[in-house]
Formats: sequence, structure tokens, C-alpha cells
Amino acid sequence: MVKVRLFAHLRELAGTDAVEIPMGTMQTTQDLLDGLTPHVPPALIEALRDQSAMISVDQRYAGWDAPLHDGAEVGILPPVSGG
Amino acid sequence: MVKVRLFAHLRELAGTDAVEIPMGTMQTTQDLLDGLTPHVPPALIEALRDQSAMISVDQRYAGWDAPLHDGAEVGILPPVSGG
Amino acid sequence: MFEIVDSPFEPDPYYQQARAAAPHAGALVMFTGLVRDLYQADQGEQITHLELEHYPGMTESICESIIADAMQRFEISYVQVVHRVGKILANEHIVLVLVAASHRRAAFDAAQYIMDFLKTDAPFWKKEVGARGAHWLGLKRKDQQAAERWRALSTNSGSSHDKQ
Amino acid sequence: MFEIVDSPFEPDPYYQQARAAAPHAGALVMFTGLVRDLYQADQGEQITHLELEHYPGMTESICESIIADAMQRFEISYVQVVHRVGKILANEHIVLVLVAASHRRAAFDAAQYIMDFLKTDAPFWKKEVGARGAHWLGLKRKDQQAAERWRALSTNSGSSHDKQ
Repeated sequence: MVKVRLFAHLRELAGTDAVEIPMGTMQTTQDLLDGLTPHVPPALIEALRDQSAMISVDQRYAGWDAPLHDGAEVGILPPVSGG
Repeated sequence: MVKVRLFAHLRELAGTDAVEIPMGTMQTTQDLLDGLTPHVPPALIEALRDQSAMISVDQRYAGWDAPLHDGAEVGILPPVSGG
Repeated sequence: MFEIVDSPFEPDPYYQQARAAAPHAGALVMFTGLVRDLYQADQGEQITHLELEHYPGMTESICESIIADAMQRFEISYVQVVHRVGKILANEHIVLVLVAASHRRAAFDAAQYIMDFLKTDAPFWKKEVGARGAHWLGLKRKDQQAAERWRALSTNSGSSHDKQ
Repeated sequence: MFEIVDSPFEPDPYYQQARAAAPHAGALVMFTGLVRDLYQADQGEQITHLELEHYPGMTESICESIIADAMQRFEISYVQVVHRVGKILANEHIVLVLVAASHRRAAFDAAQYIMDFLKTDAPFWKKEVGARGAHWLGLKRKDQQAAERWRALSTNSGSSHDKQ
């Protein structure tokens, strides 16, 4: 399983702050994003289209083609606005 | 008369924080410095030789050839070290 | 070094702590970011408060990494960063950065460096809440450029907190 | 705006004043310079305290002019500068610069600008006093260069506080 964590407006669109997704044949973060559709509301998929979101794997920034492992925690992070 | 004000180590060398000097034929700050000798201890004259001091006239920075007027307040300012 | 707080904080206790911890420093720079008083958002709507969300765990490791980079890059002796989360009202503090150094230039540079990367890299999200609704803010272009300025100055290829 | 004090001061009351005076600012930068704890002077002698002398009247007009220049040059909404004179002990504050602005970059730049010119132009003199004697400090080359950096950036020919 991969645990996908969602934040800010993505969390609100998904109606949840986390989704568990079976590893299946996923190998990279791109595979995960491609396979999200059945697990989350269409509005979230729509919001991810502009690719402004960043990805973290196990709480570190990662690329869209970063390798996944079973038990990984993947964050989908909208553009940040702290400080 | 011109009032010459002295600060920091120059004040200590002069043993006073101010000296009054008659206008005489003085026209510029350079004339004033040239004519200081009879009015202050030699150690002060010696200390002014390296020309690191700055001059103010009426509490504004001025050049060594700035015009003087009767009643002017001239400051002889060693390199500053505030802050 | 880095602290996340969920209720209002004042800078002075942190300032006194820095002063006590860095008695040989001589120069202290403190930056604070506050919620402006009842400001108008871009759409002209009056803002009543902010909501700050973050990614617990990742926030700490990113911010600690930014601070470690700053300690390595600049001749500074002490850093404290505090970031507020949750519901934040007008005039309350959002962020505090405190840097102590022997020379003011290093303290100023380090405080700016930390703020610049905190803005671009730390996983915080700010929601403006007004009478007619709420919306999430995104990273500002100005903040993106501020961090890029440091990256351009770097001789090494990147820092541990960098996004890919 | 500018204040000379002859007894120990704390920054927090000034900070709170800035915060109240600039509720729309959002960004506050505070710089403080302190007497380092029992430091060694260049000659290796232990320093017991400092003595700060200034040119009353001229100090105020120079410092107010530096502040006015900063207000014109940067988009800032509030400045407070406090400078201590007289006998100053270890860990006491020598100088405080507080700047409020809408954007942090302007606040950081203005605080540095003010400190840089205060160092080169304001008629203050610092005496280090140790067990074996005392000596007056001069302007440091580093401080001279810091101010020159701003002059080089200026498009206009000079500011009212400039030395000739």
C-alpha cells in the first residue's frame, strides 16, 4: 500500500487528508498519479492537471518519476504559502 | 569668534571639549586648522597630522576648504565608531 | 532551533533566549511576519483571519535543514525559527526568525536566506478567510525569485531542502 | 523615529510600539547591537565596559537624515532607531533599528542601509575600557565598504547626510 497525503485545497477537494492505494504494478510517483482516478473525486484529478503540485516521498521532495516502495508515504503538495 | 568642538581622543588630547578662536583673517576651515597651534596643546596638532579627522561646520559635514563665518561652530571629528 | 506553535506567541521571550545563548554575538537580527490588520484580499474582500496548515514531520525536517544550511553558509552562532499554525487573527505573529552573529552582515543575510527558503520550500499553506468565503494562497512569484537569487549564488549544486 | 538614551534599554517596548504604529505592515525587521560578554580587545586585553560619546545636535540631525533617506529609498512604513550613549556594560544594547514594511525585502534592506550609514556617518565614538587602560575605536574598513555599496547603487549624486 501507498499512503497518499493531501493538503490545503487538494485536501478539501478530496474530502479527506489521506488515501490508501494498493501498490499493484506502480513503480514511480507518475504511476501513482496516473492511477489515482478510481480512488479520489474527479475534482481532485482536475485540480492536479495544471501540474503545479509538488510530490514528496516519505516526507522529502521528490520528482514525478521518483521510485515508490510498498509502505511509502506520498504527499501531493500544492504551491506552498508559509511565512 | 569660531567655536571649535573636540571629541573622543582629540578632546582628551586637548584637555577640553571646546576652544574659542578669534576670526582674525580666517576664511576657510583650512585657515582655522592652520591657525590652531597657539590655542591647543601640541599633542592635538600632532594627532591632526594624519588628516583622518573630519570637519563639520554648524553641525554639518564640511570640507577642509569650507567657508567660515563669525560665530560658526566647527567640529573636529575623529573617525566615528557608533552602532 | 525550530518550533511550530498553535497559539499566539510573542517574540521577546525568544529574543531574550537568543541573547542569553549567544553572549558573544554582538549582532542580533529578528524578522517577524504578522497578519496585517483587517486587510483587503486581492478580490477586495475583508479578511477576518488566516488558517495555516502544514505537513507535520516534513515541515520540521525541511525547516531544520534550511537552518542547518544557513549555519553552514554564514558565520552565525545562533538561529531560532518559530512558525504559527492553525487559526491566526489580525496582528498576531505568523513567523519569527532570529539570528545572532558577530557581524551584522552575516546575521542579516542568514535571516533573509532562511525566510526566502521557508517561503518556497517549507510545506505550509495559508488560507485567507473573509466574510464571503475562503481561499488558499499560492507561492508568490516574488518569493520564488528571492530563493532563486541564493541558488544562483551557490557554488554547490543544491541543498538538502531543495525541491527537485 | 530617533532617540538617544543614556541608560540601559530593552527592545520589546519599541517593538510593540512599531507593531501598534504599523498595523498594515506585515513584516518587521529589528536589528540590535550589543556589547559582547567580557570580550577581548585586539590587544588581548579583557574589556570591562564601553564608553559612548557623541556630538549632541549633529547626531540627531545626521540620524534623522539617514532615516529620511531610507524612508524615501525603500517602501517602508515605519522606522525607529535608538542609540545608547555613556557607560555601557557587557550584554547591554548599544543600538536598535526597527523597520516595518509590507514586504520583507524592503524592511531588511532599509534596516541594513540605516545601520551602514549610522556606522560611517553618525558622530558617535566608542571607547573600550579594560583593566589596563582605555582606547578609542575608529571606523572599520568593513563598515566603510558597507556604506559604499549603497552609494554605488544610488542613481542620485548623494544624500544629505553624506560626508564630503
